[in-house]
Amino acid sequence: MRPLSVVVRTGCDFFAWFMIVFGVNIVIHGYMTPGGGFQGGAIIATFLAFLLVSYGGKKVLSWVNEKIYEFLFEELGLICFFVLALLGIGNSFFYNFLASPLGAERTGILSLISPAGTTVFMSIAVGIEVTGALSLVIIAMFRGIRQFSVPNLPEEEIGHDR
Amino acid sequence: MGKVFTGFGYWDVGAWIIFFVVAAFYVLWLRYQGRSDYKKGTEQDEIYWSGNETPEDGDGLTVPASSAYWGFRKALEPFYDRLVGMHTGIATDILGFYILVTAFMAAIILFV
Amino acid sequence: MIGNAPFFTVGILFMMGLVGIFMTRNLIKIAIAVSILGSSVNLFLVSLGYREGGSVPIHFLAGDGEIMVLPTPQAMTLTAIVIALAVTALLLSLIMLVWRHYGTIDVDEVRRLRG
Amino acid sequence: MNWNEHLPALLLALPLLGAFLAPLCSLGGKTLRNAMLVAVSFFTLLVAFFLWRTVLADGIQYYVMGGENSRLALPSGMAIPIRIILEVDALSAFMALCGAIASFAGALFSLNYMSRFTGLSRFASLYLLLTAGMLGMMITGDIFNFFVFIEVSSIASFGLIAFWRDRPAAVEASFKYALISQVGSMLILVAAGCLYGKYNMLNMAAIGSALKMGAMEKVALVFLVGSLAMKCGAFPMHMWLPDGYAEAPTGVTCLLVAVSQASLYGLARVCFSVYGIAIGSAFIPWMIIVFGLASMFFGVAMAVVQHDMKRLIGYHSVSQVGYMLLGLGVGLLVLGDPRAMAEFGFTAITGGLFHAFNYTMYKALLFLAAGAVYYATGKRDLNDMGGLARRMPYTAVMFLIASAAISGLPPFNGFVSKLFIYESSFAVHPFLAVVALVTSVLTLASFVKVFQTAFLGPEKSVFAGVREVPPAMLAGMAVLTVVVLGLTLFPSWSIANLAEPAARALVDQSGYIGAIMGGGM
Repeated sequence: MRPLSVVVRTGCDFFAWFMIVFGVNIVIHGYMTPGGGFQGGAIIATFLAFLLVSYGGKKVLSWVNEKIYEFLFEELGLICFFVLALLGIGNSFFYNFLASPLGAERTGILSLISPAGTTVFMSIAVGIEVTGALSLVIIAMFRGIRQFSVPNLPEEEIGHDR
Repeated sequence: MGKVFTGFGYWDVGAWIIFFVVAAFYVLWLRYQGRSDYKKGTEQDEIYWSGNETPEDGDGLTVPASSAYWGFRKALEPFYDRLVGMHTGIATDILGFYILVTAFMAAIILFV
Repeated sequence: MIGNAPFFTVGILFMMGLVGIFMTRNLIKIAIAVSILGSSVNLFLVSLGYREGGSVPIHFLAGDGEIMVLPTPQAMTLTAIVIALAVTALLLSLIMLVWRHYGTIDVDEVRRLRG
Repeated sequence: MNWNEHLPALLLALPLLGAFLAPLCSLGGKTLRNAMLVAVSFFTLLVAFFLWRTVLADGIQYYVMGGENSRLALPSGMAIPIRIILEVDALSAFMALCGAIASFAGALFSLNYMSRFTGLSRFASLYLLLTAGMLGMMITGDIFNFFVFIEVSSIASFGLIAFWRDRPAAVEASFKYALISQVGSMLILVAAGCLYGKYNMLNMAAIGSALKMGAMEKVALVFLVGSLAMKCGAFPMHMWLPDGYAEAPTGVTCLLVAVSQASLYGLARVCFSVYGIAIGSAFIPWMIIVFGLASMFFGVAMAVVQHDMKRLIGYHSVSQVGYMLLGLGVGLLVLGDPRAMAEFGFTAITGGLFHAFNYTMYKALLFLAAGAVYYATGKRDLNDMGGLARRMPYTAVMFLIASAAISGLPPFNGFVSKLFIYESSFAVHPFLAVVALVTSVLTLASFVKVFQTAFLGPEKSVFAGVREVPPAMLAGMAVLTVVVLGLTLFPSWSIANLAEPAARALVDQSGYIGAIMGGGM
């Protein structure tokens, strides 16, 4: 598989980090805007796709540490989601105990959080989880391609297009 | 143990089990009668392989499963060829049967 | 009549997806046809919630409009899209494994399990 | 805040939590992960048992997910329930109990069975996700939530069927199941969309109370019945089932048997509780009866000529599902007229449901025994098996009990439920009972073939080194054998406490609706 041209690779390399910022923005404002945990997580996961385009499989697969995606992102997201759902068990499973009806006065710590209550934190937890899950999917499917086709990648980089 | 009324008759497990126990005792008693001149471990235990020598490993003796009901399979040859032929194993055929059945049901229920 | 326009599109897309599965022998095209089917069902779900002159179903963004579009079909479509992504990723990975084991992705040749 | 109130939510939360924690536990080593898998499935079984007892004691339990309190189905000033409500009546609790038993036996079995393979943290999490999806399908009261749980259990079963990804057959079986299951789920989503579009309600009880038969309802009914019958393995759409069951690891197949029971429950719930008497023309009941008859006869006709052990048992599950479809179809046919219902309709439904419970138990036991033979001898083809009874006595005895139960030999539980189905389908039309009897004879024929070729017969030198399977696998099989023998020895208790309340709950549509809509039926 011939690598893309230099312009594309440097562009991707440059934009990779901004995708994370854009994705996190969508996740954070998820409870109000049409975005949310899943869409934001999917955008953050494109960070890895950009790196694969700009640096090629060998370098990225040796650099990336799947344990981080699996435990720091997926497990953390899932357990936060589950604990948030469990905290409201007093009333019922998945009860939104931080929310308040429209226009109600919110005092103290509650005034910092939006009236949407736990849906804010749940969409962030889903965002974290989906980031880890989709990054693992990208790595697994990329590794699936390379497993049996020997890449005829030239070792050094040529400055111009071929 | 329990009598179950099945709308038309009764079903009682206890009666069946007692019947099987009595039948088992009767069969075992019959088998115990046996022929007195039989001695264990002698050449009387040899398998009679209709004259020629018995294959010593079990492989030669067992009836393979594929020929267990060869008569049934041969007798219903036309039925089985069509039935096994229907199971082609192609993914789109499997899906095709499902779509055909759903379309048939929708057509009948909507237009009849 | 124009109100039913989205439902005609759903019908056409659904037929395209369904016929697409049977017209092709390439497994990847079958996976694409299945995702077309999925997107047509998503369009069907979203267009269910439409209300004449309705506005965004979020309270303080909706402004003073009394009628709001129904939010439930949008949530249903969101879940259906998430599920469609998971199933498509799994189908494509299975096709990769079929290619590795069978050396072909022709649907008529992948039939060791038959009878 | 007594725990009885939160049992339905706990029944789903436990396996889900187990699935999330599986990778973490596998960090702590193999024994911790195995212990977690068995512990979570055992506690799920306990919760299912307590839920069943609570439902028997004080009627339908419903649980509003996320409501002020878990019993507030209609918040003040609302005419229709808006949140996702788990509604557990006697039928859901009955099916959840039988699913949880199969899941616990499968978990016990796959401890040793899977010990030689890698990637077992993924296996444990997918296994518990499949259990959570199956139990969710059985107790949810919301039609879109039912679709979500069908997808959760389908995607988990795609992954588990293709778990041994270096076996080409497993990958092919999983792809075929994934293709047909995804198209079926899209049709279920269209049906849910149709019902939501017409009534703006997603709760099954609410739809059931407002339902009047029209074109949209007919389309929704056909799509639901078609795709749920496909996921149960009804005849023309069954071809994925023997492949999927034969290629999956045996512990998973034991659970897949219960998952197909969950879609049978879904079919019964849609036909009886959502549509009920409003089903109008007798076309759908006769269609289910025809599915039953075709699955019965053609399933066992295919099974008799198979010579791969697990594929043979897979085809038998197609034919056994035919019995249950026949029982439910006969019950649905006469749901309208009370005299026929009292005479044989109710017996048919009780027989169908009791057969569902028996079937899950002895079919899971058959698959586990076939897996034990595969684990010990490494062979699946019946042609090169023989004389295993001497080396594997326990597996042989349990396989004998299970095959006697499946072929309906008198003292066993299979016979009791088949007797119910024979007598009630005979009253509708003698031909139905004739097909059922012929199928039972062919089932006995094929299991005599399997037992004779695999276990009896002379000793084979190639199996000299075969030893009995490790204790965890025997424990898994023993759990199911105890349940099968329990059902055999105490049929009157099990029918009075298990099958009859479930049948009454299924027939009593107004009770199901009244629990949610506040008795407004």
